[in-house]
Amino acid sequence: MTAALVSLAILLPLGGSVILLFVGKRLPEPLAGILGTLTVAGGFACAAVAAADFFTGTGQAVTVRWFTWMPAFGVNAELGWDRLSALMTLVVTGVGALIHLYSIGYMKGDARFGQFFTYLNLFITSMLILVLADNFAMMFVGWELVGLCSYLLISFWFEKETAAAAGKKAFVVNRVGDVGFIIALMLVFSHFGTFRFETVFENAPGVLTTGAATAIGLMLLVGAAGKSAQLPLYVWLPDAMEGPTPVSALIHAATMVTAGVYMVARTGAIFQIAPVAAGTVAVVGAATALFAATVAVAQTDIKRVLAYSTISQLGYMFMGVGAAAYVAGVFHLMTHAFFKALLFLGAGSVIHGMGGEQDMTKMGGLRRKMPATFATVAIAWLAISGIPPLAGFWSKDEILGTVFNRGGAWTVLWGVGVVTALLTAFYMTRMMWLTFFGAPRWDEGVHPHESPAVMTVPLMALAGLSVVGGLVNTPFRTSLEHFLDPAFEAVRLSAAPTGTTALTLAMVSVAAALVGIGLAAARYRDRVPDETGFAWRLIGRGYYVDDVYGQVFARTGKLAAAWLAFRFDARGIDGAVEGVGALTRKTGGWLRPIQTGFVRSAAAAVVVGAVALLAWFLSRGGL
Amino acid sequence: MSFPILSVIIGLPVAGALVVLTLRRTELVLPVAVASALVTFGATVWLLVEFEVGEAGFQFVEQATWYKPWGVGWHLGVDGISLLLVVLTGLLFPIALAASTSVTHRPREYAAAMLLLEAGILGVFLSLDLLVFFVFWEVMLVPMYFIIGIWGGERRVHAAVKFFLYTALGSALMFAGILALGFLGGGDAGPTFDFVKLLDANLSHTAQLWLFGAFGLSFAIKVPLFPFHTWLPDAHVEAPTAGSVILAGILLKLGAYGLIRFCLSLFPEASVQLVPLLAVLAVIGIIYGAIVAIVQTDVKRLVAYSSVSHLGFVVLGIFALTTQGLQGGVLQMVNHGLTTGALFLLVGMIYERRHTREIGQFGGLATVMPRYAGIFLFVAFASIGLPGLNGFIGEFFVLVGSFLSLPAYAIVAAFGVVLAAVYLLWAYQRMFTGPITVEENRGLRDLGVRETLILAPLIVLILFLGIYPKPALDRIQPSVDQILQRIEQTTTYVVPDLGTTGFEVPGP
Amino acid sequence: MTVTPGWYMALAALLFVIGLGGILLRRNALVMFMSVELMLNAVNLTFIAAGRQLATIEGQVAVLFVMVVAAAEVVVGLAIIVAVFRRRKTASVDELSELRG
Amino acid sequence: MVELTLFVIFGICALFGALTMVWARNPVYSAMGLMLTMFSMAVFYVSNGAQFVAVVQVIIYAGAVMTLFLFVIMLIGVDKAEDRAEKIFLQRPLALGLLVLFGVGVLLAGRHVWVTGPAQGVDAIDGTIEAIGDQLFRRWVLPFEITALLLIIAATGAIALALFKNDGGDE
Amino acid sequence: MTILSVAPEVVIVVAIVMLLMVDVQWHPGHRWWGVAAAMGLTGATVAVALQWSQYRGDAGASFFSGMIAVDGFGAFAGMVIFPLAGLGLMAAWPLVRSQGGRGAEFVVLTLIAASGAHLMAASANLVMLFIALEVFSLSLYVLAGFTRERADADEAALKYFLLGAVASAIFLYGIALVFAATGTTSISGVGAYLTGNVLLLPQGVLMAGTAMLMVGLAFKVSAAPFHMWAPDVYQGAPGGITGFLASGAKVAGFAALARVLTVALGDRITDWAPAVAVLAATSIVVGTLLALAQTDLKRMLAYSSVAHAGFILTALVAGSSGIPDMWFYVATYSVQVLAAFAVAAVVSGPTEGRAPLSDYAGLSTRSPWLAAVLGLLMLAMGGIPLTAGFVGKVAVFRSAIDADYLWLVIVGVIASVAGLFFYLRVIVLMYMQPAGEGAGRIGVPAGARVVLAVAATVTVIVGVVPWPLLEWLRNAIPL
Repeated sequence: MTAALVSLAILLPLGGSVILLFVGKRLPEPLAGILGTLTVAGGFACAAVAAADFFTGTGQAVTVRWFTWMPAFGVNAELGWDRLSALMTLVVTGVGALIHLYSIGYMKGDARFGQFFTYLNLFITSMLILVLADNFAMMFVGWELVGLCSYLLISFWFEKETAAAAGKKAFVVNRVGDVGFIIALMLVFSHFGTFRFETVFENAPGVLTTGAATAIGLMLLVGAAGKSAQLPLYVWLPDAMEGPTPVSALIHAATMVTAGVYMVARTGAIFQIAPVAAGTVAVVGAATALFAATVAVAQTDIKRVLAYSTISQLGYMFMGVGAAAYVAGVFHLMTHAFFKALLFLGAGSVIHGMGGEQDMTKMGGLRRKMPATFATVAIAWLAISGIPPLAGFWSKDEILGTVFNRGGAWTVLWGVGVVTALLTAFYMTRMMWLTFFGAPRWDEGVHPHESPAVMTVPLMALAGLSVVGGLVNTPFRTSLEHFLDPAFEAVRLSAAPTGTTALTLAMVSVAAALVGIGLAAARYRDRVPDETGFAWRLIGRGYYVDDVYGQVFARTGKLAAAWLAFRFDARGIDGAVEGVGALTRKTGGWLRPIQTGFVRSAAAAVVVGAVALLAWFLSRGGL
Repeated sequence: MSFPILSVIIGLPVAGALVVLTLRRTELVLPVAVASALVTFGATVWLLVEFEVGEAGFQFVEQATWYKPWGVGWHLGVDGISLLLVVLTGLLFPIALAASTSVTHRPREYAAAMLLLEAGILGVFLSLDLLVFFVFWEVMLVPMYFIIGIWGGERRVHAAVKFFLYTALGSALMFAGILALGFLGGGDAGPTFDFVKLLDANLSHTAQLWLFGAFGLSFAIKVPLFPFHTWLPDAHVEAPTAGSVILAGILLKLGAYGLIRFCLSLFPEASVQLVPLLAVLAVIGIIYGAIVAIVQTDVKRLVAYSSVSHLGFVVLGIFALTTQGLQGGVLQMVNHGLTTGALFLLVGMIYERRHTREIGQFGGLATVMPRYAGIFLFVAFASIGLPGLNGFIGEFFVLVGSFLSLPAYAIVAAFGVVLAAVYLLWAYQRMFTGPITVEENRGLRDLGVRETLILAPLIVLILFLGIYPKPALDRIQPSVDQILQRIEQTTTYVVPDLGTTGFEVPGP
Repeated sequence: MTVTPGWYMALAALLFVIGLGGILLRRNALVMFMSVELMLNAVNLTFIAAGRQLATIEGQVAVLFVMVVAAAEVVVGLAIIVAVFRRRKTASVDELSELRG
Repeated sequence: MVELTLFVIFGICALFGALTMVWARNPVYSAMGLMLTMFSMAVFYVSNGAQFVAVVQVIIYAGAVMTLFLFVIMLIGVDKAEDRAEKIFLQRPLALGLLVLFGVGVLLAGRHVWVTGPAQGVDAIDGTIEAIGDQLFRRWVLPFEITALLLIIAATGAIALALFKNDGGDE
Repeated sequence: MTILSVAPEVVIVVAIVMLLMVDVQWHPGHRWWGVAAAMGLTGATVAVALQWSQYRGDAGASFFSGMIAVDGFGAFAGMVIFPLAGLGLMAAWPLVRSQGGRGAEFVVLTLIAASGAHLMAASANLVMLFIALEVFSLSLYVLAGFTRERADADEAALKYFLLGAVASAIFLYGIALVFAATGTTSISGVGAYLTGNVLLLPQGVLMAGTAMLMVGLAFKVSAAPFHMWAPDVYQGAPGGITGFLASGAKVAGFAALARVLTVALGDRITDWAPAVAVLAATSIVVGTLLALAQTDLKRMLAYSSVAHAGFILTALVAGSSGIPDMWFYVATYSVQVLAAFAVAAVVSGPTEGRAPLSDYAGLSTRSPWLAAVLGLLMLAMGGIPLTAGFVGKVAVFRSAIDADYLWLVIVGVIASVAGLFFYLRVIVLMYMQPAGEGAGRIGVPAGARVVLAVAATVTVIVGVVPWPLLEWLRNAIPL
């Protein structure tokens, strides 16, 4: 029963996708969207029913076996249904369904409406494969397929060159990370002879040396950094905002980008043996969090703010899972899915209302025009800033607390986290003020209006989740931790602090948030300050990291490739090949003059031959 | 002896060619040729169906001695390694022929050449007598030479001659090698060219090395392995669409097939010893082909270089000498045949419309030709190795399989995966996305029913093998394992053990 | 001192070489042809001298055949030379070098 | 002793004739030199017991053949003296070198012994007409008949090549 | 049976006499010549076939006091040569007709050359061999210069004649020295002497004689460096007869060479095999390289025939065990080369000497069958499988490897690839380039059609199913 439901959860969106692929063009507009939404919602329903046992506490992990996939690796197409994957499935399908719904409104009138839902449904399928995989190979399949969908959806408006380029960039950068993942897979297989999570995790302590575990862990981190846009592979995510906003919400905020976090959590058993790798995860996460938060401060494009914010928040999650606070990491993943999706959808609503305008300096004062959007986004703003009792507070606080609790050098990471929290509050507030408060700075001809209900209803649903989502795991009531415990059986979790420490830390982070909000509110309350100085430009362009990459990899790489192709290959190798041919022919030409045409030369040649033969034969005897 | 199905498979295209040549009405030529190729395909499918899964040895064996003093005879057989390639050949030919409607110059000769080419290729895959194998190997060059040289592009003559001579140079040494092997392997009983008998030949280490060199060079040129690849882009660019499809889809596999069938089986010691060399060349090919592909401005050239890269994977897999690597190598041959075949078909279709293959001449095609763009992207992703599509399975097997024995190479090779995405997606971006920049492109019509139908079988197989490769792998595995067993028995090589010992990765 | 057949054969060798020299050094077709005749004569002398030592008359028979052959050769050769001369008014073979390379 | 004398005298004559033939600029002198050599040969034949061959040599060779040569020389012009300039690069040094090597080679080959075959009989051979005829029409009858073909060739060949009818010449 | 031993020659002579006498008396013209020649050649072929049926294998015997050998070897040579002469005449028929009354002489000379060639293969005595060689060569000299319309033919004839005369003088000197060294001129006698006696005396004269015998025969088969006459002669000689010139010389020359080397000097194989190998390699390389640079089809074919001489010599390094392989190659190659020159005669004209390659551009449109056959022949000469050329190469290389001459095989295979270049060039011209302005369709004379059909059939059938011929040769030809 469970098996069927789990399979159905994947197959429903897949079926929707396939149907839409073939008939999507012929379906009238909302129908395609409705079909897409319903299949995902159906998937959610199935997952919810299947997960019900887990909630009641009676559920057991189930393996859903489809078929033998790659015999030589002992890999089957199998789904592993346990608490962690169940939670992820619910988040993915739940948030996914809401965003699908939202998209019906957002994509209204688009020429390829049906196609959009095809891709979106395919994405849900892929994401479910990722989270439900019960072995590394299957996970890699999902991992890649979400990358594909991300590519397709970022460059959905491919007529725009920047969109097409952004899609490609996302895929390619992800692939760089994938190399790490692949290497990790190779290491896993060579050590265990299998890809099955269960076998690997059970035997990891016995089989893996610290070195091997570290290698696997670091390689997994490379993969995760690609997918989850961590340093140094984060560059694709800001560009990915070229995609339609629901896509940004679904893929580049709520679900896909968190796959890296999920993976680290999933493979906790390996990181456990490799403290160095785990530490690296945390450090990368912290660095990314801080780095992206600073960059977010100077963005003027509303979606880019959110993009950097996402990178930053993902950094938090990495910090959490790196510190073995897996529950906290996943918790933050979940809450972040709610409020960041909400933020994106809200931003989408704003952009929709502003007729496609994304520059915050040309907004302002929208709260009156778009009250529902404003209200919901404000909730998300507070949630992400870490204001209790909204969702973001609880999860962020748990991560920071756990990190702090580990003591030693981890305390530094905690510090970074707090500073980031401050910055987060600052830039989010900046965004709020620039967008919704102050005087309108709209371009002429822009008439902001509230979005239709099909868009605002998901906003409201997400707002609700952002409010209550944090309550599933508070220091007072750790139900999520209990829920997930069986999934992390093999892993030793870091504990969150308790008592006064916990309280103090919470107060520190709330204080940081309030300071951030205060500073930003003060700065942006009644004006748009001039932010064109060098420092602003520097961080506004993300410290020119992307430009440096462009120069180093794209430009130099292209030059090098051109040299290889048109010099080395065409002249060098092929030149040698053609040269041998030409030389042979030329040798023939050089020999021609010997053939003088004179009888006496020919006679001389005969005598030469005769003398040579004579010499040879005489040398064989008779002398 | 049971029904000589293998001889029939080789004979059918020949008969088809003869029939085609006698046709008086030009418009019948292509249908008849396609029909003939389809009948051949049917026969190969029958082979596939009747093939005993799980058997490692040769099946459907036909054997007859032709000339005892030379030890030469008609010996055919098919095993898991050749089976899929035979079916692939059977599949691609009708498709390539059906896609040849634009050939109006000497259509009879064209169709006949294609069918003879098919016979030659099938002969190469099926022969178990080295001399006969060599006959097919060489004979195949002739129709291909004509196909490029007569029905090709502007610099067709140069390309055709280069193709012919380069490959002939390789095979010349193999020819000497085959003769020498026949004598060395035959011993006192007189020479023999029977592959199965030669398996028992007790070749000295030096002899193995030399023979491996002679065979290997020939195969390396055919594959083509870096740095013997430069004939390939030229040949591809100039060849007509069907020629490119066959060239990339099947002809290149012959080299890899030869490496498995002959080099690994007959010269195990040399193979084991030369693994580093071959693996280095394969890895260089993977990376180099991909990098060079990035900057190509001609789509066909780009795909040609991508073949260099992909075939590098195949060779790496083969010389990993692990069951996964070898299986991956064989499967990747099939995969590459399907995807690259499809890519060349697609390029041909656009070429028929626009008479150019310059990437710069396109841009924004997805707007006017959505179906074309979609299929192109689909195939491109298969080529990139996206899971769920066939390319992934092959690459995955190769990479993980080769990591077991050649970890460093596998890691470098893994970067080829990134580069594949770069060159294909960049090409896609330049051709299909953005605004339409060239006016002529505005009126292009999307793929028609015929063209879609031509591509459909490839697409279906790309998906099928990507999702459920087991049927293919089940047939490959026993034969591959047998080869590995042989290597283990005759050399000191041991296939790396999985899971128990592992190997040390230096820790921090 | 007795003259052995070897002496004749050595002399024949010298004559043969001189004949060969005529071929290589002269360019008058007739003289070249005469050189060939000289070479044949040298061979004949070899045959006869060897035949004497071997106490067989076969050498002499061979010489007779060589003479017949030489006669036929002379006829054909001179015919060719005459034909060439008729066209070109020269007997210098060096001028017959249009076919080359 | 007689033979030695003959050998020395006619050996010198033969060499002189041969060299003259090669050396002379005028083909007539060459022909004369060759004739001298041929006569000397005839003498050697006699000293080697080949009387009949010697006769044939004088009559057919030195007589008929050389006459034919002279005819042709006359036909194509006696005045065509060759100049001694050599057009062909390296021909002369090459030729001389080769000749020396060739000669030295052959002489070296016979340095120890010229005739190594077993003697066929015990008696000194006597090249009389009878002896030769006996051989010619018994043992060597087939080659003898085949020479007929040579004569056909000579006849038809000469006609084909040198017989210029009115339409044949294109002067 | 004594009469059977010379039956081919008798038949030919009868035919010649009939031809000439009837011609002189009634002037019946070329039809009669054809009939007479056909009768003569058919009769001769039948005669050698009879010889084959009775004397092949171990049944070989010699007649006329050891002057002529009747065995599988000689009979097979005849079975190649006489039909070859027939084909040569068919290809040359337009040439014959163009010569007016002189045509009769042309036919006669061809017939004589054929019997001379057969005698070369069948001679069991070195003097006999010399006479046969002269019979053969003298007729060819005349044939090469037969047309008087062109200066090229003169040049070809004179060159051929002078060089041929020198070579045969050297060859004759070799006979004399071998005679001195062994006391006999019988080929088998020499062999018997060398194997049957303990040789105490220095063998210098024998060795010198061997060298010169090889010079003479290597000249005939145009092995480098004795090849320099071949291109000039083949290019200058009238198109119609060049094929016979080239193919006949190969057949007769190799027959004689093989017989002398293996029967007379078989005991000395360790002495001559390396020399033959070097000759072979030189010929292959020189022939191939020079052919690469040619712009004239006939000249190119001439150089390619030099290379092929090298390939055939390759078989001989194995001694008598290589002879069947040599014969296989010679027999198939001679048909190919004859037909290739026949194409040249059709395209460039039967009396023409030169055949510039540019004439062949677009030949496939001007005459599809001509182009197809020439293409096939080029592939066969290049050694592409399913043609006799490939099997021939397998055969000779197999022999060489058997004799441990791997290096020679490697030289051979690499050169054959280089050689493919110029064979392919002809195909490129014919199929991949347009015909020149005003080049119309080409009519193929009936004779040439027969030649091409036969050559194509032989090339393909023997290429696909060579086993009967190989088996046949192997059983019949041990010497």
